[in-house]
Amino acid sequence: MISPELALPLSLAFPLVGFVAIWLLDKRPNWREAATLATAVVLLALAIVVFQAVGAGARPAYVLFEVVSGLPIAFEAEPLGAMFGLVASGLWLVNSLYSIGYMRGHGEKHQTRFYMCFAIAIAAAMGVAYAANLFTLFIFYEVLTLSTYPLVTHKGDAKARHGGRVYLGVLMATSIGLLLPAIAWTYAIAGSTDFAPGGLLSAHAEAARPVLGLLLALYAFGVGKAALMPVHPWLPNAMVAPTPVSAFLHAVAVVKAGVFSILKIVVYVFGVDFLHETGASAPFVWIAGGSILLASAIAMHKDNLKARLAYSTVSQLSYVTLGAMLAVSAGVMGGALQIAAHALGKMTLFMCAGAIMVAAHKEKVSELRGLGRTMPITFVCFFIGAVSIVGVPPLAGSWPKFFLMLGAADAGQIAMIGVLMLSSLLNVVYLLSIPAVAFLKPAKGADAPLEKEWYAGPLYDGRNALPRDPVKEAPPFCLIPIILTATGAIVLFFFSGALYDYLLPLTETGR
Amino acid sequence: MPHLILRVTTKMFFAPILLFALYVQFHGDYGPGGGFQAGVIFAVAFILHALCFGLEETKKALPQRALTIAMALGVMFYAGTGLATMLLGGNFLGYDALAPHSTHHEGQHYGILLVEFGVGLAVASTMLTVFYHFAGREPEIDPEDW
Amino acid sequence: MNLMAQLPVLPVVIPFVAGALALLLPKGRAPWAWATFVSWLSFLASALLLREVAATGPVSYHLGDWPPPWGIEYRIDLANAIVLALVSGIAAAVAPFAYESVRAEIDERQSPYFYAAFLICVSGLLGVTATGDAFNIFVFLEISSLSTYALVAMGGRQDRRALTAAFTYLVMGTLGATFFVIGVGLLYHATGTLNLADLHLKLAGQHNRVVEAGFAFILVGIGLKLAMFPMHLWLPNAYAYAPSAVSAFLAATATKVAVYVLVRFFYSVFGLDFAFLGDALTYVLLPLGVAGMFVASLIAVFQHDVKRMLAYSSVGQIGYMLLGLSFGTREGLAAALIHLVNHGLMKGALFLAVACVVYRLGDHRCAAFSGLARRMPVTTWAFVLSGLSLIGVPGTVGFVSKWYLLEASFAAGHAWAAFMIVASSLIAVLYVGRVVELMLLREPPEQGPLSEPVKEAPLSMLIPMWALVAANLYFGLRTEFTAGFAEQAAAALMTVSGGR
Amino acid sequence: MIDLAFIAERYNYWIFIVLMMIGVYIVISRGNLVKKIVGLNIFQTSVFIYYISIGKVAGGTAPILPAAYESGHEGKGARASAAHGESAPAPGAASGESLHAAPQSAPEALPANDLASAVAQTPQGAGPSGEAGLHAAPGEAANPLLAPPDGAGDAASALGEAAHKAAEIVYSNPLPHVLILTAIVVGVATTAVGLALAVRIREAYGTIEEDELEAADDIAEFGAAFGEKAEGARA
Repeated sequence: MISPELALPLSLAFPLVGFVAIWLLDKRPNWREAATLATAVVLLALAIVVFQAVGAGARPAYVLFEVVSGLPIAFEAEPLGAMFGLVASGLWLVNSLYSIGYMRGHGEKHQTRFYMCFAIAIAAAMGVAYAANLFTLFIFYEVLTLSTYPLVTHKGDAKARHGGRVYLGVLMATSIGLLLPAIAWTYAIAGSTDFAPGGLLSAHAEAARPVLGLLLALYAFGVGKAALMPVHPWLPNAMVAPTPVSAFLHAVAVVKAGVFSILKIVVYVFGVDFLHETGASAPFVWIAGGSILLASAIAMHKDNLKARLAYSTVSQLSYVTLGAMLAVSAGVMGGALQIAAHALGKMTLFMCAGAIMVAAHKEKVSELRGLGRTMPITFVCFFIGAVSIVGVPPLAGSWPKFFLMLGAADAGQIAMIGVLMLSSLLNVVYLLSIPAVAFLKPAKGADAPLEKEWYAGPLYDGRNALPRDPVKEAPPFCLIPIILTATGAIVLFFFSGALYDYLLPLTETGR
Repeated sequence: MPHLILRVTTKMFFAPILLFALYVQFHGDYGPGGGFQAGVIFAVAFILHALCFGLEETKKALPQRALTIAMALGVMFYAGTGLATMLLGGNFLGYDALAPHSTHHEGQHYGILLVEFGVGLAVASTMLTVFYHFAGREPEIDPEDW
Repeated sequence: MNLMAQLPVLPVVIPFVAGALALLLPKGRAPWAWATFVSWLSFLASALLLREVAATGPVSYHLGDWPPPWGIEYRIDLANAIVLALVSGIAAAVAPFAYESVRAEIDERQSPYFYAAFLICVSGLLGVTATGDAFNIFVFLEISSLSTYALVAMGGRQDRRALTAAFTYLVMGTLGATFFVIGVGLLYHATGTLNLADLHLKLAGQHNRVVEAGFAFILVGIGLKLAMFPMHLWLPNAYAYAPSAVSAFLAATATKVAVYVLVRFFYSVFGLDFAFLGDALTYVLLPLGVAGMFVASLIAVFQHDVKRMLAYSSVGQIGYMLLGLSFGTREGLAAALIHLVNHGLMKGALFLAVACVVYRLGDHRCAAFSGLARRMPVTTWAFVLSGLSLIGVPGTVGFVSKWYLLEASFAAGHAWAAFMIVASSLIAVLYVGRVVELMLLREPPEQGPLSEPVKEAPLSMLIPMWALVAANLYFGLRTEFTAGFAEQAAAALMTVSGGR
Repeated sequence: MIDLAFIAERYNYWIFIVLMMIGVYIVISRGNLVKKIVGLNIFQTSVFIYYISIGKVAGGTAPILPAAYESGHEGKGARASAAHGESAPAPGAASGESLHAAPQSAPEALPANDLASAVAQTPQGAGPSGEAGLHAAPGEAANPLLAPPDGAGDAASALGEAAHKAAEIVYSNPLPHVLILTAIVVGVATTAVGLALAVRIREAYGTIEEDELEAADDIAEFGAAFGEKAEGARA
């Protein structure tokens, strides 16, 4: 068994090995994909080693070197980071499987570049997860932004360019324009950027107090990846990317890295108690609450399936921000659990959307009528994912909501309980309506005869531009990951207690 | 030929001007003078020549290539003296290293002479180069235009 | 001859002598090979010097064995050792690069003159940096400027606008140098000495009009030379139309040396006790630095010509250095020095990448960059990486600069300045991003002269370019040579100037 | 109350300022490139006048040894030393004392190669020998060496006497002349380069009037700009 001290740096280095391997195997797709999967498996194993070690109370650490005096690139695994690392690496494995099915099914170009960028991105996500200080976190945060830019603009057409521009523009603008000065300011106040249990700034309360609200605002909006309104536009715009990328953005790494950073900053930089005592975070509770409701409302208007899911993500991620900003331990716990639960749920939804695209070439909710009968597995999984996000037991999504409401009550923000309830209702409307349309409404309209024709007549008449298959379930490479995550969403419900215990040090150190 | 007088006068003056330039050059060690002034005067002789006999004639006597070499050599003399003093164990342009056993800093004389010679050479050739280039761009002055 | 003892003067003297020799070489490969060899020698000497200064402290060298303050002193402390290493290092990278580039852009008969001018320019810049004598600074400044005018004008074969650009540069540069020399004259008037260290001693406690006027003249004169906004108007055209290799060298060194001179005069000569300096910092340098950061960067966004865009970006980046200086604190000074070095590295790499494009496509307008990733991937990635450095992405030198600047602004209590810095970095995202998007996501032009298939630039250009890119990345992560030395240098300068 | 005498006796500075302003004005206002260079030259010349002004000592002569003292190296050495030593700031100098301080500090700051005695024996290539900036060193270096030779010996007493005689004459400060000679060289070089550029511009554009040059560039750019815009739109 490999030691956790070694596993930590290896889990950062190994994706880079995979990167080189993918590069070298450019001309042999099968081997290239095998390299991707092998990397993912090894990475998951390493993440599990770290996760277990942290659960046993160890804090594996690794210092790379000091960049600027007082600012080392250093890593240290703690419960939150270890959990995020595990979620990210686990879902990356699933996502890699799915990518293979999707990319081949879609016949995408530049697949080597695609997998190479993925490898870099996951390395960056692991870096964010294990970062021991703000400085390291920022470095990997930026690497994550840059390495996903080619993924978002993968298609290279005008729409992709526009989407990529917004993606890069918003993320760079917030990170350089707000997050970087915030970190520098923190450094100027505290003389260090290390994550400290109980809060780095709370140890320098006198200097920090006058600017606390401002700093918190800089962090909250500076971590653009957390998609707190109004810095969310990058997320819907990134929808031009291929579906595996969307899944990666929404569930595996990018937004998760954002909300993870927010949680980590609140817990380890500000300190929950310090925030609670000063009340600096109260306005952000409202901003997060507003973000939850507004994004849900927008999601209801979206007919494009992926766009609807994107706004759903904006809404769901604000739960994490909300939990952090409540500045009570139950809120933080709820936020942390939401990271894992939402990852599984949203991953399922996105992969289903991708499967629908691969199999039926449908992108709009209104086009899905009756599709549930031809793609039952996909839509059953979609249903499970949706229910999990709505927060119905026995699915993973119910626990975070429970803790968040508990936290809202603890923090005296009773209104937020209402917000959460309303949000659940809205979720029902915009998410559950999708499988409902697919299963319950009969296929009709312009598409219907065509479908029949596909079943009856010759599949491809030569005049049609696209060779069309009859609609059936997506290829197994697509389907298996979906089933995996949907099952995961159920399983997590029952193991949330274990996860709660695991994350307990997070809130206790604050006390 | 109406400009015969000019030509004859030029011929008469040419050598004395050069001589004067050399005087200014080598007297620079003791009195007013030095490489820059000498170089300019030296160049003036040739410029006068070119004005009266035409640029082509002057270029025959002192081709551009020679000037380029002289320019480089001038700098080399200057910097070379400095390098030589460094090689002899002194500092850059530390002339005393040229005559280390002298009791009255003989090296200073050698050094200043060498350096000034370099400067004179460089200045004279640069001046002439500038003149050649400017004058060379216009058509030759026709004898009828005098 | 004790080589180590002669070290302070070697980086200056070697290219000076070699420049004259280059004039005598036949056209073709010889002048280039000679210039390359010499610039490497000079870099070696500078590097050794930096090592020695870092180990044993400032080195003083008495030219002609005349002791200061009467003789000319070459005084190398960490501040100028760093700049010496930067200038000679950039020269050592540009010289090998220049062969192909120059062959394509300049009449071959001029090549000995080109390399002679190049070496003299290097020598002049190094001289400005190394010398400890105010008037000597002027002389070397003019030696480098004169050769620069000639070098810029050599771009006239490609684009006649190089000639007018060189002329404008000449007029502005001469005005600047003359202002500087008036300032030096006034200081000499007030103190009777020209040695910088001696000037500092004699100026202590003097607060009269003569000294103040001298200060103002020097500030304006050097401000012209370093393209301080709004005295930058000569720079964009000069950089845009000069031969590409020259643009790269100048952008990375010329203005940096001028910034160094400003630092030297502010902190080593006048010192923070000189009350007028504080006012100048707060009311002149700070607003002009910030204005330059924004105005020049914004102009850069709207340029159709990548070289001009980078030139305007340079003006903006100089704003950062001035901002750092204007805090009047040790952190600010360190940040300015760090950015001075780092900006040299990134702009050098960027201009070299553009030079590769010009070499293959003969054009430096945006259109030539369209779809470049397919046609010249190695060059494209060099541009992308150094562009990221210009923006200030972590892992690159640009980030280190930004970090120190931010830290300095917070430490100086100018939190707003920090936001100015990041806001103007975002403008850099715009202009760099525009070109990067063109290169990565567009198709190559389908018709016209730019559509012809091109190969990657030759290795002799790629290697030096990537050496600079690698420096961008390496010094972005390991900063003991840049930030470490700059911090020490800033601390030493602050001690001299009586600041905190 | 305006002290007219105060203003009038500083006429050299007024000349400097007026010439400087004229020069800068010409550079800025004239569109003709050659006229710009002329303006630049006037501007630079004004600086020369300023430098020479500050080297002038009231009642001082040029730093050339009168024939009466021309009795060999020794005399000349003394001449050089005296010349530098007695140099004083021009009237109106803000702080004369700093210059005067230099001589006093000379004895304790003896040069490494024992120049204090050397000065009496070797001519120190005074003012005129200065050529390039590097070269300013000797002239400058000689500055403080006014002290009568303190090296003992039979020669020394004779030397001291000669030096003493020489010291009675007041000389102007030669250092500014040295500096200005260097500046002149730089100025000449700048003018040459500028004129060369003007010639090349005339060949390339057919004019040296700034307005016409700009117009020519604009026309060229507009023609290109049209294409460039199209390319920009495509890009």
